[in-house]
Amino acid sequence: MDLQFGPEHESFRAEVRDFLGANWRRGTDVAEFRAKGVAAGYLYRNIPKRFGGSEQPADILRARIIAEEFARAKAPVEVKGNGVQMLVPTLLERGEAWQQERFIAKTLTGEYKWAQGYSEPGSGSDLASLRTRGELKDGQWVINGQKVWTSYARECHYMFALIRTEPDAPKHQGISYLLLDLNQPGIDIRPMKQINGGNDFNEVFFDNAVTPENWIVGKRGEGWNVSKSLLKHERNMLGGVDRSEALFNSLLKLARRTTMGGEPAIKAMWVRDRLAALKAELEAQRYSSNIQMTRELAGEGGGVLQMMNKLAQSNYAAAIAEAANILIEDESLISPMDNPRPGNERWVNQYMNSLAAAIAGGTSNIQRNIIADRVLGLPRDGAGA
Amino acid sequence: MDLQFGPEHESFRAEVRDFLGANWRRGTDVAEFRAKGVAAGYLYRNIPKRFGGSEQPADILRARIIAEEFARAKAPVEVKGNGVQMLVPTLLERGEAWQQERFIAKTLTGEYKWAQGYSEPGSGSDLASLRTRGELKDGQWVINGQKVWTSYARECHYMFALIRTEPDAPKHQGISYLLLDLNQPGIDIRPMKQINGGNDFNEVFFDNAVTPENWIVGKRGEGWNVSKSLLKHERNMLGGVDRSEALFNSLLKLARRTTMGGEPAIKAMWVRDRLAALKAELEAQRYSSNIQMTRELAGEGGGVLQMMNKLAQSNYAAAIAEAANILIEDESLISPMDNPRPGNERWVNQYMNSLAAAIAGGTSNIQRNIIADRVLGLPRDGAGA
Amino acid sequence: MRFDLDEQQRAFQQMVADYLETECPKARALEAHDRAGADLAIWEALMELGLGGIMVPEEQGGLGLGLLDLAIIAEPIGRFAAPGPFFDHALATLAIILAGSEEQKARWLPDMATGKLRGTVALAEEKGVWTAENWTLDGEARISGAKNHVLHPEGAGLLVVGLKGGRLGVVAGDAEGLAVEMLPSTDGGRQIGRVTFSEAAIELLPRAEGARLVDAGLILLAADAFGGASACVTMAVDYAREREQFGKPIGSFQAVKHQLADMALMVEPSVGLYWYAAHAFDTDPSSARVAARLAKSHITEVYPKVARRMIEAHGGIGYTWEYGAHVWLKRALFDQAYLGMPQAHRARVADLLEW
Amino acid sequence: MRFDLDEQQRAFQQMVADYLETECPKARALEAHDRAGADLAIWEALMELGLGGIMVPEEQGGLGLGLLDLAIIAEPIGRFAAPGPFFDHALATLAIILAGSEEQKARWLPDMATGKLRGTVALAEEKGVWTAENWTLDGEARISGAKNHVLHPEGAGLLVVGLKGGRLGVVAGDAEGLAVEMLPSTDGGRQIGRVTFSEAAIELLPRAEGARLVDAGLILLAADAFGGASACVTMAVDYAREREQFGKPIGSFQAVKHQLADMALMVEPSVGLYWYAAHAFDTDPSSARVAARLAKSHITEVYPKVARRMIEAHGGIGYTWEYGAHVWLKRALFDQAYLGMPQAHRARVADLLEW
Repeated sequence: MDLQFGPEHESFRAEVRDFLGANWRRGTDVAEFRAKGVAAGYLYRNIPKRFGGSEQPADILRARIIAEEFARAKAPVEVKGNGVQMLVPTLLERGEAWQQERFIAKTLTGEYKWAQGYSEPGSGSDLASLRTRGELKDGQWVINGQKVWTSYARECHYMFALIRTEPDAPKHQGISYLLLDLNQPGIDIRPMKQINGGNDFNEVFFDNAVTPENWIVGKRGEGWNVSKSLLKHERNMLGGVDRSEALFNSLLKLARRTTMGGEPAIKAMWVRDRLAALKAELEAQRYSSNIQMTRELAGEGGGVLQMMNKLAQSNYAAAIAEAANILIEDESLISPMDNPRPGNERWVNQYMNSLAAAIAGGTSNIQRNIIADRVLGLPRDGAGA
Repeated sequence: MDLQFGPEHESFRAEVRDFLGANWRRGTDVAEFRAKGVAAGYLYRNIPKRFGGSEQPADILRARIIAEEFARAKAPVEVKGNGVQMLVPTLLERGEAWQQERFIAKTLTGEYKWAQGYSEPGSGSDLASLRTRGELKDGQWVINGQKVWTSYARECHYMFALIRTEPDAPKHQGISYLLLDLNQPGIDIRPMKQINGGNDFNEVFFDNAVTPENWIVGKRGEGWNVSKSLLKHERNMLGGVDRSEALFNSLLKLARRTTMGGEPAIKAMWVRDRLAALKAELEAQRYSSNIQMTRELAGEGGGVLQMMNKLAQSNYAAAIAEAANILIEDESLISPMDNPRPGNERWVNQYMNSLAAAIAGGTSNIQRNIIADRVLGLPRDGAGA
Repeated sequence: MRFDLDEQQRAFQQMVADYLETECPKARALEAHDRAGADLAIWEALMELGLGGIMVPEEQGGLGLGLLDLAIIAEPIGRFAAPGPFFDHALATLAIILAGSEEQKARWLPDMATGKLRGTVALAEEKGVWTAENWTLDGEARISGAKNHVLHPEGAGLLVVGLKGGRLGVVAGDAEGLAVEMLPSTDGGRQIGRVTFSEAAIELLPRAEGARLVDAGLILLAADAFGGASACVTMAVDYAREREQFGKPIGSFQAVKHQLADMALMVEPSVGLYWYAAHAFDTDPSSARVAARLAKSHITEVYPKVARRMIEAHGGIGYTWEYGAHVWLKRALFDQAYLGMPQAHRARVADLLEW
Repeated sequence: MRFDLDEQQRAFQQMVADYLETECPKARALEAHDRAGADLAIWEALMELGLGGIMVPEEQGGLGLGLLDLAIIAEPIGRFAAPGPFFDHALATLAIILAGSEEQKARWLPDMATGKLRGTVALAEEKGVWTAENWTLDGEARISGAKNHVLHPEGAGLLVVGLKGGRLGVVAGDAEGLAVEMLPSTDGGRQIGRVTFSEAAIELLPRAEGARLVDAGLILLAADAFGGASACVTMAVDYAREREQFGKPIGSFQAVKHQLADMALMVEPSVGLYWYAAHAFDTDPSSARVAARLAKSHITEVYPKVARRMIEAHGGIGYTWEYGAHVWLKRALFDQAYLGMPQAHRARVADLLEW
């Protein structure tokens, strides 16, 4: 076990720091800075140069160093969102040459923003039962139906979507992966308000919406498989320990700052006990993440632990929420919604958010199915809710 | 709501007290005392006089008063065990006249002791899959197979058992309810040691064991239904709050008596918090039991709450065990087994026993199935483990 | 012995439940979260049904019943998450009943029974300070200071204020020197404000029944919470029976069934806790102090847990504002925090039982 | 950066696991519960494999490796619930390594590395008093007093005794004035006695490394507990795949699957806690104090929970003595209580982190 970065990587770290010192300060033009970051080989490392990436050999340690140093300097990294994180890898793997040319570069710069069109009102955990239909008519797909849980759809230019194009095929084989322009009369986007008052999600209605015949990734009926690689990427995205660590640190601050019965909460034995227990869980997550990284570095794959990340993290967020709720006592009576500068009651929001974590990206029950089937090798029983 | 016993019942209580004062002191002959208790109408109240009962009209309040007063005087009540609690009600409901004559009276006095022969090694939660076979040959049943979890079989004279007599019928319809004499060469009883060192349970092996053709309760193939009423009785037996109350009181005593870090454990805030939480659960069980009693009194049936007793109580026993385990700290290192006068380490035994409660008489998962299906009316899915 | 509601109580409770089922469907409970300001209409209708007078003596136009009769009405109000000042008005009314002089009762109770005069209670001071023993505001004819988390103070005709030593006093809603700052409330069905008194005129109630008033409040919150928690079980079960995935209702998947069974087990057996506490309040006040705290701490701790699981059981739809499941989660947070957290009440139980 | 065992460590761990799979099947682990007296045979065999010398310096015939190398061996020993004095001998050996003079090392370590000389540790005093700061026994050449929960004291060649101020001393197993009272042990694989010293001769170790010795003990218990807890998951999973009810393996019922998934989630991600603590012990002792307590408190708290669930998952058979599942439950109770309960270590973590 060697928890230090080796000398080669430490000199790389120095190089990154120099670059940041020279090129980034608050107010720097972000697009220009990103272009320099690509040229230096720090951003879009796994993307070919011809599409605007820096095409570097895979090196998880360098990637982590870059992440650490950019975060320390508060410098912008890659554009966030479904386009860069989900569509681009898919196009690189499965897209036709013209699709790659047309979409990747502008997605990387943030010029094209993408919405994800997967979930439907009747298709949650059983995603493959989706019913939004696409029919090929006069050289274009005509699409009718509805998607839900579409994040930031109102700010997006395009959507990648799973659409049922082969209604007579078995359910997994009747789906195609289509790209489409959201700015057309056949599409109606309606925001969905969340229980915490936010409205990042949308419903998207398709009423004879259209997209060209060749805006399809993979062949007709292959959409389910095309999307599978995306789900894998998404699960990776959720693997880090940053969120849990931020939650723990906030809770610790809360316990230091707030009082219970006139005494600082942090001095109460049960608060200390709870915090130490949560600290242990946090460290367990951290080391698990380190083990996963090490194993990916060694080409062994993240393995068992990787499949547990999501559930461990959503359980953790719920445990933090519950502890905070006890600490803030009656401050939870005040809503943080529409409140520009909430005090401790901001934890009411986290209380709600921690539920979203348990629901989003596959419910906790789906995660348990995955652990039972893939990690423990228990016999499958057809399906699970 | 009226939590007092009415004047009629209070005078009944006085009468019971007088009876106990006159007839019971330590050392009194138990059989004689029981006979007097029957004659006075206090014991075996729901059993006809011709079988040795006192044949009283159903009166749950009187029954409770009797239970309370006998407990207070530490006087013996009805004989305990499967015979009185499970076989006798079954015989009264389904037995033939000669079976009732022959078996009931001597079971009530404790002269006949009965073992229950239900579970088999391959048939736990799926009891109806049992395989011990009975074949009718020359006017008697010839039985081969094995039963497990047979409590106190070595002290019993007879067994009531579920035996597969119709191998070609569907599984629930192929079972008969047979009575048999345990004292015969074809039966081998082997004690099963439990994890806490006790050995109340046994395996019973049948190697061409026999029983007369007419020692069957109900018709051939009706055994499953005959036993169903027993299961219902068993669940009733488990309904009281006495066990939970005794556990709570012991835990409270432990907390008063033991120290943690040099201070009385009961003075630690978290101990007080835990105890008060357990107290609330205990009271919830008590009131639920009172509600059930009231509703049975009103002929409404114990309903929803009744089906939750078992799981509530086994969860409670586990929660008590966990709390005690924390309080005794390193005293749990010492085994209470083979220790005639254990100290706090007796709680190690309770820690084990609380597991038995979760396993015995249908596992917790079976209880959850029952709640989901019968209380919540969720759609059945064929089966459940 | 009879440990159950009697026919009349059941009928009364059912009547309120039937009324609310029609008049306060989920959409109505949700509406209170959509717009600022108190929804008084349901409360007014409940007053017309006579619910303002349950505990008011007959000579002041009420029914002269006990807290149990009131609490079993609080249960369906919680079940339907009915918005409005039911709880605070009931508590203010009870304060007059418990602590007022005959003259004061005659002056206020008839109008409070009908809802013509609406009251509220001002109890909380610092963070976590709710109970009568800890109140610090004081004064004989005028008071100065502030009370937090006052329910529906705007438009209230009178405020019952908790004072030092567990005493209670009444400040008129339109008194000079009384200022209200409304705050956004987590539970949109219960509007909250901070009330400041600057030499405001106060009329004392002769009996120092503050502690007993808090006991009653705890029991009413426990009843509300029981109603809400059992509604959560029902909502989750109903959804699981309807919602299909993989070609069958999700309620037929064993894991879901067991989660729902565990929820039911958390909730159903706790009904007796609030019944008993209310009964003890009516018949044996000294034992009610513990019973009220056991009921409030247990049931209001269960309620948010069950509400969370209910939302989880719905998947994404449960997380949408429009679906309205969050109304119960937020009411659960309210019931849990109002009048003090479970931990505080359990600590008090341990003291009262002389552990 | 590399957060994982290296090839050599994996091979070493695997070698021990393979050995124990053959030599310490469940029946053997159970045997220790069936008869009084320590099962030394497995320990002796492990010593022959060289496991006594892992941390012993090369000049005294050992491998000169770190606590991480020792802890990853403690894991399979816990997994197979191997009975015997592995833990106590390892700790006694480490005490000499950490605190002994060169002469003392040369005198004792070569024989301890081979197992020819067996050591144990005497640390506990009053109920719950385990840590070096709280030891009260004292003396320069002779000591009087008692130590509780001494592992396998009968036949031990030397006892390392924890003294006031975190100092350590060595009492010969056959010293005059040393009396052993054996007590029935919950974990039959670890025999326990109370040791009384009456003016017994003691030889002090020059460095007061008691606190560090306890850190190492916590880490070794955490490793044992991780091995045991993961064995519980495996046993439950294996049983669920084999056992059929209603015509299919119970492991295909979704509720059972989810219970097993939750068990796995409780256990698997905690491996890094003990790795890191052991690594910190070897490379950055000051940070090991916290890490050791996080590992011990977390993993040994999970272990009994998982062991209970494992037995429950077996139904009745799990409750039989002969099946042997209880061996892990009892070992779990041992690992949790020995050297102090999770609560005590978490309280210390809070202090150390200056919360």
